[in-house]
Amino acid sequence: MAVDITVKIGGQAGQGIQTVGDLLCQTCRQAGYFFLAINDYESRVRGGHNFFQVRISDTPVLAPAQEVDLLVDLDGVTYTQHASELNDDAIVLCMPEQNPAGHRTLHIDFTGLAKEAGNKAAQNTVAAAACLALLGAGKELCSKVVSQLFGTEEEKIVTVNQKALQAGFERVAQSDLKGWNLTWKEQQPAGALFDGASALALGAVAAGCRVGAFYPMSPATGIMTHLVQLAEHFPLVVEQAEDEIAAVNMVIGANFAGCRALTATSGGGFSLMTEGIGLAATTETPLVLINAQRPGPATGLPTRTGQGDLLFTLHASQDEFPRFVLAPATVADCFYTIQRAFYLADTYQVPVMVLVDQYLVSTSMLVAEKLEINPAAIPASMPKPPAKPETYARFAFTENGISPRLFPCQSQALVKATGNEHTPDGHSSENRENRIAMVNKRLAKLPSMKQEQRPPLLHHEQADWLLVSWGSSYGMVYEAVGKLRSQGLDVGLAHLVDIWPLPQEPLQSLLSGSKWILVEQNATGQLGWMLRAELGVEPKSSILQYDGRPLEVARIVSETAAKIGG
Amino acid sequence: MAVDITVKIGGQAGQGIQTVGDLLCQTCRQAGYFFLAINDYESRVRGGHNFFQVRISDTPVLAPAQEVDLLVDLDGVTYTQHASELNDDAIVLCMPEQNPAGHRTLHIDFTGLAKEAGNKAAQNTVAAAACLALLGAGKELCSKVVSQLFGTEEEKIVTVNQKALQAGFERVAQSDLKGWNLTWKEQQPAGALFDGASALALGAVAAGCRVGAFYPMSPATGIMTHLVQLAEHFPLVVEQAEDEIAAVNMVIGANFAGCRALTATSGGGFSLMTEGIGLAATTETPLVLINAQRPGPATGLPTRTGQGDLLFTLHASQDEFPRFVLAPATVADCFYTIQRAFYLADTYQVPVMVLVDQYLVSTSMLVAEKLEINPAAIPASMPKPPAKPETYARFAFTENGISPRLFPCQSQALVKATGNEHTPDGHSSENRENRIAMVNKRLAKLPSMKQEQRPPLLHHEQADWLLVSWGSSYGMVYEAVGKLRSQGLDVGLAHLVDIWPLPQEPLQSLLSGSKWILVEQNATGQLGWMLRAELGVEPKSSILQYDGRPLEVARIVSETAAKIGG
Amino acid sequence: MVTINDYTSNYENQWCPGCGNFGILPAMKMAFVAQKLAPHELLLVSGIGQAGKTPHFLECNFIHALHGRALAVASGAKLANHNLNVVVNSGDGDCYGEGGNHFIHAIRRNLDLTLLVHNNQIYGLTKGQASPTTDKDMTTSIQSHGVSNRPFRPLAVALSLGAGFVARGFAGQKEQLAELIQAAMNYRGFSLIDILQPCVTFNHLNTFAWYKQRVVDVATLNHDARDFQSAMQLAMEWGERIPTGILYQHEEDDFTALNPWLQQGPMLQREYNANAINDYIDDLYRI
Amino acid sequence: MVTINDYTSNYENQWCPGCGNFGILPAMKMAFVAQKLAPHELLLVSGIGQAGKTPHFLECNFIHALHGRALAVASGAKLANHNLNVVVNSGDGDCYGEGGNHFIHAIRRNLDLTLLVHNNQIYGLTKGQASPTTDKDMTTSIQSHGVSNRPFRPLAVALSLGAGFVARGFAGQKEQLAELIQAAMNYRGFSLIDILQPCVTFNHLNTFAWYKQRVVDVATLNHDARDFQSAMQLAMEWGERIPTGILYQHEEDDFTALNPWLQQGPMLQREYNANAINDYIDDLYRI
Ligand SMILES: Cc1ncc(C[n+]2csc(CCOP(=O)(O)OP(=O)(O)O)c2C)c(N)n1
Ligand SMILES: Cc1ncc(C[n+]2csc(CCOP(=O)(O)OP(=O)(O)O)c2C)c(N)n1
Ligand code: SF4
Ligand code: SF4
Ligand SMILES: [Mg+2]
Ligand SMILES: [Mg+2]
Repeated sequence: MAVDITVKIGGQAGQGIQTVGDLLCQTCRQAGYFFLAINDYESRVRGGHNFFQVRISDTPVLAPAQEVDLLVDLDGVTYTQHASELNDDAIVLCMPEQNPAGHRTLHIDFTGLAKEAGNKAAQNTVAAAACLALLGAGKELCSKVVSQLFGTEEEKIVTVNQKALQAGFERVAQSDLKGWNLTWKEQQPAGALFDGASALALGAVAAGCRVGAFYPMSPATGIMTHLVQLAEHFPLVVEQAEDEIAAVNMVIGANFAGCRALTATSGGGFSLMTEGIGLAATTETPLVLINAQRPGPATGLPTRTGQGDLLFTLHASQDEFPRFVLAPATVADCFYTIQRAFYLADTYQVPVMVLVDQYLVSTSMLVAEKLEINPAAIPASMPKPPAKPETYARFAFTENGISPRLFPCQSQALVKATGNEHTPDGHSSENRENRIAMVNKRLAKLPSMKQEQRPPLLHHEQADWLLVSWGSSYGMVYEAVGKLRSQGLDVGLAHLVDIWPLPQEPLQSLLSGSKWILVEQNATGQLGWMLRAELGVEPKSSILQYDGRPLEVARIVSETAAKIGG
Repeated sequence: MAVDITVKIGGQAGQGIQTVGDLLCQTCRQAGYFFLAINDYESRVRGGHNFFQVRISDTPVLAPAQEVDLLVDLDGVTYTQHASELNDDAIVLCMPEQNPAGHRTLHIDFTGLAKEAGNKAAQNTVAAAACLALLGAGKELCSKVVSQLFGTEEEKIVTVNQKALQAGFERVAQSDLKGWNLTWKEQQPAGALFDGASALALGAVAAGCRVGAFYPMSPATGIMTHLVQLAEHFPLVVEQAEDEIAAVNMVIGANFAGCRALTATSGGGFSLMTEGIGLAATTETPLVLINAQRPGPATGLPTRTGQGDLLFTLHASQDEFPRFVLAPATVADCFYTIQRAFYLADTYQVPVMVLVDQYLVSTSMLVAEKLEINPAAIPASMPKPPAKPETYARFAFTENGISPRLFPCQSQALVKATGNEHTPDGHSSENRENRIAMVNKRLAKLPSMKQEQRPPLLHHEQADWLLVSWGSSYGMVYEAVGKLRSQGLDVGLAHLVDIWPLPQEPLQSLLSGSKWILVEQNATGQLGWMLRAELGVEPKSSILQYDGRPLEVARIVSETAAKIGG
Repeated sequence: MVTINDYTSNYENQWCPGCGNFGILPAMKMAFVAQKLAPHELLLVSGIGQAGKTPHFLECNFIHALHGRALAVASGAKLANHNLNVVVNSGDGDCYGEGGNHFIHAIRRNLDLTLLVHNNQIYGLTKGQASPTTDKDMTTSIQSHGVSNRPFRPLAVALSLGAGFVARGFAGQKEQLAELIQAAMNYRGFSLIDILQPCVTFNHLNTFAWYKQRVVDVATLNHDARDFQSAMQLAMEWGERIPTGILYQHEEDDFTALNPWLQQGPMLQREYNANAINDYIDDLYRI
Repeated sequence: MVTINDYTSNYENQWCPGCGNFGILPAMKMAFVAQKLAPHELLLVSGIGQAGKTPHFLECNFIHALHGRALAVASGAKLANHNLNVVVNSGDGDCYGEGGNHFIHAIRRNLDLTLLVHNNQIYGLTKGQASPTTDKDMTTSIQSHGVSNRPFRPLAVALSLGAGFVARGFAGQKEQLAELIQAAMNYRGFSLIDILQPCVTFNHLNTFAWYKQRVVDVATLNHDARDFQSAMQLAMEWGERIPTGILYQHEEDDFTALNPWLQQGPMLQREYNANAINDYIDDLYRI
């Protein structure tokens, strides 16, 4: 039978439930399993209620499940808050004083056992061990993983955690609970562990990114933290700026000087960067900017997820200019999309905005496919300056709107640029004809930019009904379509990844021909608005989730079924 | 015969051509004429080429003309640059060394005569006098106006300018040029002189605005300069902030404390304010923000005009919330729109963005109608706090989404607010159901907000073809429609002033029923995009001007005629 | 009579156990009570960060605004109603990082505000990146080879900007801090108290013990708070000894006193006068 | 050999006749020539304002960026290629107003940049509003009752932030200014020259004559530029006497020297190594 088990561990911030997750994920990986794990946390450092939820499977998984098979309550409130999510035969691990009536229960004195092992903090390892034991994992494999995970710490810490592991296994052995009999043979892992943040950072390095500048902002900070780690291995300088305005302008300066550079932000930080986007646009300096969405308005829900910035990102900054807006669909796609972002920014000399969200950047999963450098995204060296350097004009008019770009001080040709409207040689100009020509020059890039765009990801696109979605929700919507079809409903999927500029086909034909339902993580259906404006097509209905939590497969399934009368 | 004469005076920045304009306008006003004057200037303080162009008429005028009847060249390049705009029987006033072949010419040694009068700077008065003499004005009236205009200066300056006036009149008398025989009887003026900036500032005062905060930015600065002047007469404090971020947050603080407050900006300044807009939105603090558009991207053309920020303004700031976007049609409408902006901001506790542009704020004209205080816009006093102050909840759920708003420290009831998602009592909350309810509460205001919106200004809306436009271009498009109709073409007008939220009717029926042409001052047809998204309607064609100059009536007429095959 | 209990909030405190902020909160309450201010007579304005959450944990009027912008919001509130008692809670990142420009110009503007900077020398809420005040060479997840930027000396910068009330407190010394807050609130003009606030979770260098070892009250140093040069010298000190207390105090007209528009009373209390407006408009239509 | 003529721009100068900027422009050229830098070896970065237009009026590489953001753009360029010779032209509004936060933190970051602030004590390009350095009580169209904010003392603020090269020049003394610019460019780290620049159109208080009467070269004052206290005292002076010259100079490792990532050479020159990346990725797929 197919393996598909979801384990949820709830605890307070600062309690270290991430350790439970790491142990589970690493053990799964070394036994050849696939998994996808989400983190749910509040905007605080200690206390409150957080959880870590991992779905384990023997085939690739792209979405979290809504039903929980094994629940670990480390904070005394997890069970109460999540009881409704439990499967009928679920098992609850909780402290002795709790009473999850009606569910198979194993009482574990997590802290007591941890203290006996030598350190209260090892309660996480106790919990992980109990989970793994119930899942049927061998203690030997688990013990190896513990050594690896704590390997960089002092000897004593490893010993304590090994003891805690032992205690967790023993507690399960003492009970008469029947868990799951998965096969736990140590074997070549089915892939590598990534979250969106690490995939984005690695992708940036693969694209030859040399400079990162940012200001801390959840959920974008992780991208830069990963970049800092990569800086130990690759030529890369990452600077924490004084604010987001500095960050985006630093990245523009770095790109102007000739290095690929990256910034990442969210919410208010993105708002503060909008002016800089316009500077990049009019000086035709490449700019790659990741907007990791979180719910707003204003500070909103800083640690949660949403897709509320689509229309803002399309139009951010005064006046008009061409830009790319890309929204990767999966963790692996983050790696590829950011490489394309650098390629597109350099090729078209325009801002490229990558729209991800808290769900995508902080979801970790086993990526089965081997990530490969995109050769097209490897930075080219500076083009040869003209034989007569004095003839060089940074903004020369060309048919496709793209002018030859040189770097300052790298040749005799002078590079002049300004955020004012300017003549081809880069000097400010108030001239009317020049203004019209420069606007036209910039916009002339659009047709070829459209050619670059990936079509939407399509599945059963000839179905009676289509779900239409974008970005990080791919895994959920894809799974929902599978479930709907298995219920006998003829539902397909058109999922947008390259949002802007939007090529007319195949969407135009697909969406004017069939009935479709919009699935988005915002309250007003922004993609729908854009599709109406661009293609004149109209959804029959929409499924909108805007509670800051990852989109739910079960909900898409039930709402779609209700809407199409299935 | 109807009077419709256009005088254009070109000169360098710092030369003072504004004085010529003031003399012409004031004299016209005191003789009962109407006029509309535009200013064209570069982003520099001295030199370059600027012009002032005034259209004089015996009936109200709402648009500049493209054909010039009387051209004054004070800088030696005006004639060359504007020769093509001259009417066949136009007169050119220029310096002796110039030779405007093919036009009726009067050579005047402006500076020589001014020096004789006592000061080189009085060349402007010489030029104005010559214009007025050619227009047939009496010297007595002109002399009175000179005394009034220079009345606040030293005695000597008045004398010099009176002499310069005399010299200008004499120069014309010596020539045998036949000018225009207008009637110049001193009489009750047909109205008051306003430009968009002064109308906005006065309207803010009429709405009880008490605080202004801004950072200098063309073309918005004039609004605040006028507000400073009004502060001599009305209770009002205007503070120059350190940057636009401070300005918008100050205005939010002032509104939160209970005072109506205003900020105005443009371009990059508006970009920097976007985060603050979200804070106003989520704390449901009223916010009135004027975005005086100028061409971008980035610094663009700082002193010129455009309508490039429509879609940005609709979506500025992360995530979603209700907002108003209003775009006054005329100088007088600025006065009324800003009053409504304050009324709407307070009533719905949402951000209100007023979209004007350089053309509208700096165009001065005779406003015939008497401007009246809008009684609905007079600020109400703070509502009574609940009998039990501890029951007060700033963000209480209500059917229409509007919660009772109190001011801090003005009663026993505590006012608590945060830019984080929050519970009804104003404390941060991560709760899922609360999040959904709060988003719904905010968006619940939209239906009643729509009810507030003024329908588009309609003229001959049953015509075969409609022009569809918005904001400051009203005068030009209106005049174009008149001209097209007099050419026998059945063209009407639907001009939007209240842009967002957009009520479906009457536009939906009008625009799906008839053929229509979009007229906008941007390159991509932003209003058209919005109308497609909102109403599913499609223009047959568009007339887009994006050169930074005021929209041209002649161009609308000829392009429309060409498009509809007239 | 106002009591400490009046300031008790029912809202769950979200700081880490042991956090230095637990020293600042009671000092604030003590000061407010000593000032005889009831919760409804006080407006707290804060930015985003652990410090920015402070107003939730007291019972009073507040606006918990954007990261870095608390001073701007507070300034606007004072322009509207200069009778308000406004205290601002900010963090070292909030105030000296993102909000650095408002810090500079709020000092120049000299509105009658009291600014409390919870200076834990770290970005707490975003989990431990360096702030402008982080000591050189400290390593973090971002500054993996140690901080190289010169540390920001808030008191010295404030002095160089002409600030009239410049003080330092320590979360470990509630009584002194409460007194400083009172003095700052009594001061007419902009007052700054930079508060040493241990972050037990992310700053393992500048701990309670570290600070305790170093703080010395300027009262014990024979320092005259009217002496700018001496204040500047103390303000630049950081290391073996960290001076606390009022380093500098200087009386001077504040914004309101200098502003003719505010002389007839707070804007909030100024009546709407339709007649005056109508008269003004009428005049514009005459010659 | 590089000559002054190499720096002649064909682009029409847009400043007002008599503007103090006409003293700064030749001083820059003199310094660049003395440094033996050809136009293509120099990158000018500027903000928006009259000062921000400077690069157009010289012949060299430039990016005329956003209002207030020149230092951030310049910093980015240096991160990418620390071999670049970067000089920044900013205004008092641009640098101390809109750009105040970048000013603070650029000093802390200590990249090897030279900042020239054309300080005309006014917003020139936007036609005469007060800037952070406008003297108290001066009236403008906005400050109709006179400036009430405390004037910003850039040199004092820079010193309080630990700046290692702090100087003042005067547009009316080209030779001194050219030497200061050279010294600043030779200094390894962040260098500030605040330049007194008369605005003949909007500032009728701080005129050429006004400055001329007041400037004194610190060289004549028996001042030791290594003495922080004395430098701070001079930096706070404003009125009867305005000190010019190098007020403070102090050698210290700059950003690049302290940054391990930059030790192997400028980022721009670091080769792309596909093998290293592939090996790294391969490793991630192993246990
Ligand atoms: C515009 C913006 N940028 C970044 C953030 C993310 N952010 C929240 S708190 C914080 C820093 C907090 O540090 P500090 O001000 O020192 O407060 P502490 O948590 O240490 O008390 C940051 C960067 C934000 N909310 N808004
Ligand atoms: C974000 C933004 N805000 C405001 C402006 C408008 N602006 C242009 S120049 C300037 C001030 C110029 O003053 P300063 O920096 O002192 O330069 P100066 O013209 O005096 O040399 C301002 C406010 C702008 N371009 N961008
Ligand atoms: S992270 Fe630090 S500052 Fe924040 S609550 Fe915890 S101990 Fe306090
Ligand atoms: S306005 Fe002042 S600073 Fe600007 S160019 Fe003219 S004189 Fe120079
Ligand atoms: Mg902090
Ligand atoms: Mg200036």
